[in-house]
Amino acid sequence: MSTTPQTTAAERPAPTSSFKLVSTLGLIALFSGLLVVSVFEFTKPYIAENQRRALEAAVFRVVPGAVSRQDFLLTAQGLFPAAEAPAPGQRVFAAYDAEGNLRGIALQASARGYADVIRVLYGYDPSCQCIVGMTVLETRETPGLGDKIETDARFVANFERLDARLNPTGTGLANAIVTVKQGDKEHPWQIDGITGATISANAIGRMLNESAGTVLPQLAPYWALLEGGA
Amino acid sequence: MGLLSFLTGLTFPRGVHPPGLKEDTRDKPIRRLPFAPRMVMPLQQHFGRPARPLVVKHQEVLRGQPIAEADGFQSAPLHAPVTGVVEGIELMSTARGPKTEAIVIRTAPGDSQAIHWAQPRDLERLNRPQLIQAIQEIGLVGQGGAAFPTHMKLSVPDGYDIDTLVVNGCECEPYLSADHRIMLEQTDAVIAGILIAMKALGATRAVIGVEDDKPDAIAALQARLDKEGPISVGKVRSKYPQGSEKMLIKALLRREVPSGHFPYHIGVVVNNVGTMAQLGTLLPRGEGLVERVVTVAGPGITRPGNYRVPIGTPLRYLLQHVGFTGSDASHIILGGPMMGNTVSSLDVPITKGVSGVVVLPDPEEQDLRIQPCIRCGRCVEACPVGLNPSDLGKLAAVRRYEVMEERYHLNDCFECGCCSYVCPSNIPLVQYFRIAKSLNRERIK
Amino acid sequence: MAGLGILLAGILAIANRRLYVFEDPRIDQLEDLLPRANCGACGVAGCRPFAEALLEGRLEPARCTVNSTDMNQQIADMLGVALGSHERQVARLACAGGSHVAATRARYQGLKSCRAAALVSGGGKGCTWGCLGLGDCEVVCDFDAIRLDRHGLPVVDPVRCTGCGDCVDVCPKDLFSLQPESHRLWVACLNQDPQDEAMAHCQVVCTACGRCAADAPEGLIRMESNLAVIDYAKNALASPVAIQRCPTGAIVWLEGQAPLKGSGARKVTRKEPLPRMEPLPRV
Amino acid sequence: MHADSLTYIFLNAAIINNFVLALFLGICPLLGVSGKISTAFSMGLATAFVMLISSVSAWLINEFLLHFNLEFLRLIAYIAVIASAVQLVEMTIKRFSPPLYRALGIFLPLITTNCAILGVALFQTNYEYSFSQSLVYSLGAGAGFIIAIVLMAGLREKLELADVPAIARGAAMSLMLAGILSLAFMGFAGLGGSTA
Amino acid sequence: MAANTEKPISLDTFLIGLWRENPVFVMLLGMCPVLAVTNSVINALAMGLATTFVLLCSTALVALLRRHIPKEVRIASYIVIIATFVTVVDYLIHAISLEIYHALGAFIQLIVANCMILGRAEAFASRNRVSTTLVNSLGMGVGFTIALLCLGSVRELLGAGTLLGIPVFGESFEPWIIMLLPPGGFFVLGAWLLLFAWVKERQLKQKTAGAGEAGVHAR
Amino acid sequence: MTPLKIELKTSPHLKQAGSVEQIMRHVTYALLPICAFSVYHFGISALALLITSVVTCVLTEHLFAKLSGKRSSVSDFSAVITGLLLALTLPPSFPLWMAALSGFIGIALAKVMFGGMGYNLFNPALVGRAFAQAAFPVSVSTWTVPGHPDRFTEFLPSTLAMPFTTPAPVDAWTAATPLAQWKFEGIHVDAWSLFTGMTPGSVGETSAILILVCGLYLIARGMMNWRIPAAVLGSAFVTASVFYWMDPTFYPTPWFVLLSGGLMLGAMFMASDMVASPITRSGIWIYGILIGFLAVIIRFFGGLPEGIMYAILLGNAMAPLIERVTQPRPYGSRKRRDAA
Ligand SMILES: Cc1cc2nc3c(=O)[nH]c(=O)nc-3n(C[C@H](O)[C@H](O)[C@H](O)COP(=O)(O)O)c2cc1C
Ligand SMILES: Cc1cc2nc3c(=O)[nH]c(=O)nc-3n(C[C@H](O)[C@H](O)[C@H](O)COP(=O)(O)O)c2cc1C
Ligand SMILES: Cc1cc2nc3c(=O)[nH]c(=O)nc-3n(C[C@H](O)[C@H](O)[C@H](O)COP(=O)(O)O)c2cc1C
Ligand SMILES: Cc1cc2nc3c(=O)[nH]c(=O)nc-3n(C[C@H](O)[C@H](O)[C@H](O)CO)c2cc1C
Ligand code: SF4
Ligand code: SF4
Ligand code: SF4
Ligand code: SF4
Ligand code: FES
Repeated sequence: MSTTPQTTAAERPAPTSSFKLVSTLGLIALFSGLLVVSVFEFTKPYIAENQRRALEAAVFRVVPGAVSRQDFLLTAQGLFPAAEAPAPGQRVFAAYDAEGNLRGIALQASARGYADVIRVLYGYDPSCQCIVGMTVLETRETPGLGDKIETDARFVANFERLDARLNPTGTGLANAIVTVKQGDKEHPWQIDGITGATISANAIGRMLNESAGTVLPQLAPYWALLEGGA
Repeated sequence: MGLLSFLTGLTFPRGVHPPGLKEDTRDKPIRRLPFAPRMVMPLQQHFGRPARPLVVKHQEVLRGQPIAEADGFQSAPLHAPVTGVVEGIELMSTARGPKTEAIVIRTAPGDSQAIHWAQPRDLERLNRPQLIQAIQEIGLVGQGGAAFPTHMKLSVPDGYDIDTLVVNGCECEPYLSADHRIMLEQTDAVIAGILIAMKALGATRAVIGVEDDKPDAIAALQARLDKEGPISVGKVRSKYPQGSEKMLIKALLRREVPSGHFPYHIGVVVNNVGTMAQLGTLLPRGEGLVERVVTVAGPGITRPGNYRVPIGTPLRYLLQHVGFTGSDASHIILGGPMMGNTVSSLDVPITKGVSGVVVLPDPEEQDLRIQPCIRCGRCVEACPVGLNPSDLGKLAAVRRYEVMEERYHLNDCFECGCCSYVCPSNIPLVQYFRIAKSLNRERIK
Repeated sequence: MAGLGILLAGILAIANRRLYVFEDPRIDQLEDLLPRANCGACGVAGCRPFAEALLEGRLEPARCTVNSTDMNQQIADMLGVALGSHERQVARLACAGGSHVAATRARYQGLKSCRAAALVSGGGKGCTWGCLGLGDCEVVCDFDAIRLDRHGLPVVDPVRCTGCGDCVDVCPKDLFSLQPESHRLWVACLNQDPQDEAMAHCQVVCTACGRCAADAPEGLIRMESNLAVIDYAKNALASPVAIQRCPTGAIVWLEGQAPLKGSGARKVTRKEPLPRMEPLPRV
Repeated sequence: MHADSLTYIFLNAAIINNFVLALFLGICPLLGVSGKISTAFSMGLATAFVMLISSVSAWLINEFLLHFNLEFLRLIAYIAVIASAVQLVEMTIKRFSPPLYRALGIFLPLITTNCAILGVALFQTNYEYSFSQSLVYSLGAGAGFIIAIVLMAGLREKLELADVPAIARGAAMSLMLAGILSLAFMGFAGLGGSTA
Repeated sequence: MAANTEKPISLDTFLIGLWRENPVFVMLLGMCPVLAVTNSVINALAMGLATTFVLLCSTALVALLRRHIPKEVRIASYIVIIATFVTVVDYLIHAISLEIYHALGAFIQLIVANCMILGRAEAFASRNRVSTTLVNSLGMGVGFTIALLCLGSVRELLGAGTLLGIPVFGESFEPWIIMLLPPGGFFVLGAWLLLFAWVKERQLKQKTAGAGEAGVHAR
Repeated sequence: MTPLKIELKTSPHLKQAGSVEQIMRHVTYALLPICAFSVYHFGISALALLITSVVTCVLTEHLFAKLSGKRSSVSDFSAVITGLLLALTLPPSFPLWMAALSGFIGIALAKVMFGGMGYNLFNPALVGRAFAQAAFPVSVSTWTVPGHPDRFTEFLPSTLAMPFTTPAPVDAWTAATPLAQWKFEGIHVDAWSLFTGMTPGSVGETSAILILVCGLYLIARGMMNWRIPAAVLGSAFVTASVFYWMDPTFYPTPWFVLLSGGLMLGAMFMASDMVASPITRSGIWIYGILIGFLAVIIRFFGGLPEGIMYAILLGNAMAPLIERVTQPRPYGSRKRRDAA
């Protein structure tokens, strides 16, 4: 017997034809495409509904008493209903109560916190010229610490009525919104901070100050538009 | 660099500062040791091939008479250290461990032990090959420790020019002071030897490197030397291992011997002052190498000093003569305490390369406990070669010997012991490296 | 959509085509059958190279001495080749001087390693040829085939020994050699000292008295440098006759559990180490 | 530093929110290919390179898909195109620079489907980065990956000589090392944005 | 070739993924999701289920098509198939719960890169019948999910003092926030591996102690 | 005639004085004045913290030595040092149970796991501290006023928190550290208080002068490599100076940077832990400079007021790489640069 084991031709697979390769893959891709499309189509309404509900829940949370909303875009050219905006810009959610009266607007703001950017939605009530609610949309702050900005009732209570009056000339806030050390709050435009999460709390103050200070003056001419939106 | 060495004295980077411990011996003149009743002359006392015996059992020999011839160029002959009778050629214990062949001579009692054999030559008339041959015939090998045959060292391969002969008078090992005494007592012989060696090498200058703890030796040498002459004295810092040839070359000449090369590759040859003294004394007279200066010292010795010891004297006889009782000492070291080897038997003879016998007491057991390396970095700060003994030691502990050689320059380690000396964790670094080297050598074979 | 799919498919098909490499799957299968000890006893650098060598027919399956015969047979069957034969080699130690019979002259302090000790003036054992008993061979054996007995003498388990030769390489006194299992007559000594000196150091030393040579068939054993030397070329002649009159039991017959000593051998009853020889500084 | 600035994007992906140690992307190679510094570095380079390719391809694909409202195909398209692109690159390197191929190429097939690669593509899409931002982001992520894997390899090489308890050797040790590294990297948290 | 490598269904087909070849603790596959999403039990569970779903669907499909897919394009086909099912899962979760969708983030899509799935497709599904494949994949999926739960429960318990959001240790428990942070993930997984290594070592010791001489054995 | 016992040993036969125990003992001595000052400063809470931490570390080390059947290395004092240093870096009001947990983690995770004494890749005390920082960020950044009149009679309320429970608030005692004051309130504490240590802060970090003196003692005894603290402090000073020069109104003075927070303690006693730092001379410089630089960068731009702990851990992580590229040039190998 030969000591060299024979390698028969049969063991080496013959290369498959290119056509077969392409067609197999093509078929698989086709199948995939169909599957994905159908699932996409199937889930689309649910997802949209989910997102809408989440958004509305947030808007209604920051503007107490609101039951419906209307989206606007604040662009360089001015404020437009979202659908008619000529250019991208900042979204302004106008919130209305059951009677269709404007209860306030909701705005997004963001700033860098401890770990990453914090994004919040806050509600502004033009009647009291104050911030009436705030909810955190996105945060990567330390669980159990930085996330006190949304879980700590005492901190959240700051935003029930946070003064955001414009200065007489209407170019900015009358009093800058700031976060102060826990227990040091003296004025209605101050935010009572969180010990141990100073950085996150400060970030909230900074972002509200910046957002309110820039957006509110720009919105001044459009309150009528917003009120009539519903 | 220049400024720094001006401030601190010529030296090499790193190294250690062990205590000198030479007070007991350095001021005592060299004295002669009596002849032992029985002498053992191993056929291999030098680096190279063993000598071939010229005598047979029961043959009578005269002191100084050749008893073994060199086996080719890479070997050195032996001369009878005493007048006596050959008892035989037998396997005898040596300091290295395995038994080797040796010529055993029973000393003739009462005989005058003058040198009876000589082959004087007119040195002026010899050309270089003849000079080299004459040096081989006197059986001279390096007295600094390695016992490298001097004629081999002085015959530089073609294509290399030697510009400098470095003479090694550092004697950086603690306890030892033989070279110190030689420089003081045999100054002329040293200088004569240097001139011969320079001639053999064709070197134009010589530098005698002496550590700054021997100011009297420096003064004695300088007194005999012409300021403008080709021979100068280089004062180097007292630091261990200043006496290693590579470190000395670095200190004196600011040159480095490339890794894996020898000093002659950079135009230098290094010889010990003892070797030079022997050369200067023996060669003109044509006598063979039959005795050498050995420092005997250490806490176990009652009469420490420098002795002129006939080659082949058994250690037992030497120790007995210097008043060694064995009561409080148990490490018997041939060479200095930093580089020397302990011996397992008092039957081993003093050979051509033994520069000292140091007897030390047993260290406390707890001092030997090995602890993990704490990476204190002392070894790295100490290694004169610039190795990383800490990593090498860890590699050795997990037996990664090839890595040690390939990536960590194991073969550049010359086992000076600085790293072990400083290690607070008592890691036997040098021992690790020896094992690694011996296994690597065998793997290549 | 499908167009996109086909486009991607095309790219992938081409890409995959290019990437295709053939490697004989049997190499993996063979490697699975091998012990993966990578010991090198088979003569190549490890189990995978051995598998390749098997496939190319360069080596026979039986060359793997670690594997069980069963497994090797499976390999042979798979490849359709003969198992091959290879006389098993095992490591043999040429020293019997444990601490109860061989004296120590100087105590060695340092790393527990024969290599290290041998470099320090030979290690301090009275007999400079003999085993230092610090167990480098035990450590180096990957197969746990060597154990030091209680006298510090290595004992080879012939079943576990794969004949890799690591112990042969590591022993600083060169006491190990690889021997075919059929070499049963064995001189367990390498001491070349003359009789008196040898006897002073060790009680089981070969004194080169010549009795074994006289009793054995002509030419099997001869005396050389104070030692009995067996000519294994004449191994067929060997029998336990040769060991009978050995006075020290340095020559043994290896069969069964413990090596067989001759009836004339001095009995060793001592169990504890010999006291250290203490040379006095007197001449 | 502004959160959209290129410098910040780079630093963020590289150290502040290190891709591997803070975002848990590419853990498999971190555990698997960090045995030797040299290999780890090659692996890191190769990965960084593939990240760059995949980031660019992903950006292009995304534009294309968005244009045709096909974003539901995004994942399939990403993975397919990235895989093919990498293979094309591999073949190109093999063809034109054998030394480079030997250094990096052997890692390429290994990397194609590790999460860090896909992660770069998906994250940049989620953040809606512009082309240049995507590019910088992928460079930062690559740098972060190299840093993590090379540090890890350095530590592991050193551990080879340590007296590590038997049960801790292997993956458990690597994970603990990664944990301590990630602990150390927490020091960079909030870098560049939060001074009073 | 494929025909004779088919294995019959046995309990082992299922169990192998649970313990002996557990994808997380033994094979160390798909580590990223394991570490990234296990800061709470619910996330771990969602991730485990999603992965199991993808694993089941894709290996079943591969097993079904195994005879029709040419060798050369098999990896590519597998990837496409897997990616398809991942996309499906992605949309499904998105539709089911926005919260979980956000919590798992990109890691759902990264299931594509989980080598476990490709590995199963290649090593098992391509050589076995659909039924066997399903059982094996289920075992693997369950093994993966259990591993995720092991991590998730420890991390949630120590990191928040809760299990599935329900407080366990009472009000005054001080959470170890590190457990919810990246280092905690590494440490907990490392600790589990240590635990298993320790148990294995114990078992081995008992075995060798009982069996006595084991004959020739290799390292 | 006494019998002679010949012993064999490899060279060298002489040995420099000094052992691992001795070094570690001296480090412990050098830390004791700092501990004493901290007890004077913060009272019995600090004392309890020191004792808890040391006891846990030593017990942990002993326990694992037992478990693995190794000789217990407790006698070499290294675990004591770890315990002391861990406690010295924690706030005085830190609950004892958390300190014990951190000590356990430090020794078990960062030392025993890697093979024990001499093999740890990271500074065990700092790994314990970093664990505490990440696990209990509130407790670890709650500071108390120094020199409170009741400090010798009363424990801080949080110190004795039951294991695993949330510590009671210590509002009545709280204060901000100089660094936090600068970072979050823009207040600069004067250099003299920093120098003498009459400020809030970690147990042992407050008195820069005492740390300096104790460190110099070790350096003088040759038990510590002076290059590491020199490099760390030097590089921190230079980095801080550059920023100060750029904007003196915003950045603190370099002196403030050197004297505040844990920089001095870290540089003197923690970065200098030779086990986790490079062993080569140039490597040591690079390592130290890197640590100093990172510490200042994290302080100035990071989320946390103090960065030395992370800087040292990062330095530890980089040590193997640094060491690798800074191996000494062996004698006679090709020269990197010509010897001048
Ligand atoms: C692991 C860890 C996570 C942290 N997370 C946050 C956080 O999410 N938000 C925050 O503001 N600070 C966070 N910090 C920062 C410290 O708590 C910081 O010291 C504190 O914000 C300073 O506030 P104080 O002045 O009230 O002590 C964290 C610190 C650590 C160590
Ligand atoms: C293998 C070997 C070859 C040597 N060849 C030479 C040589 O050719 N020329 C020379 O001058 N020295 C030669 N030497 C001698 C060394 O340079 C050195 O002087 C000798 O080894 C003793 O040095 P040491 O006491 O520093 O070890 C050689 C040494 C060895 C070990
Ligand atoms: C660590 C070390 C220390 C040495 N110390 C000396 C010494 O102090 N004196 C000396 O002459 N040779 C010393 N040598 C030997 C020299 O390197 C060199 O071999 C010798 O000087 C050559 O001279 P020789 O061949 O005449 O012996 C030392 C060698 C080493 C490796
Ligand atoms: C100067 C010096 C500084 C030390 N610093 C630390 C330290 O910061 N943390 C620590 O755990 N041990 C320290 N040690 C002790 C010792 O190195 C440590 O326990 C080892 O890291 C344990 O392997 C130090 C020792 C010395 C000599
Ligand atoms: S023995 Fe070798 S490694 Fe140690 S200091 Fe000397 S040369 Fe360096
Ligand atoms: S001297 Fe000893 S303890 Fe110090 S680094 Fe070197 S080997 Fe380690
Ligand atoms: S046989 Fe050799 S290696 Fe084994 S213990 Fe004896 S001397 Fe050592
Ligand atoms: S080391 Fe020696 S005893 Fe062990 S297997 Fe190899 S040959 Fe046999
Ligand atoms: S799961 Fe393997 S790299 Fe992330």
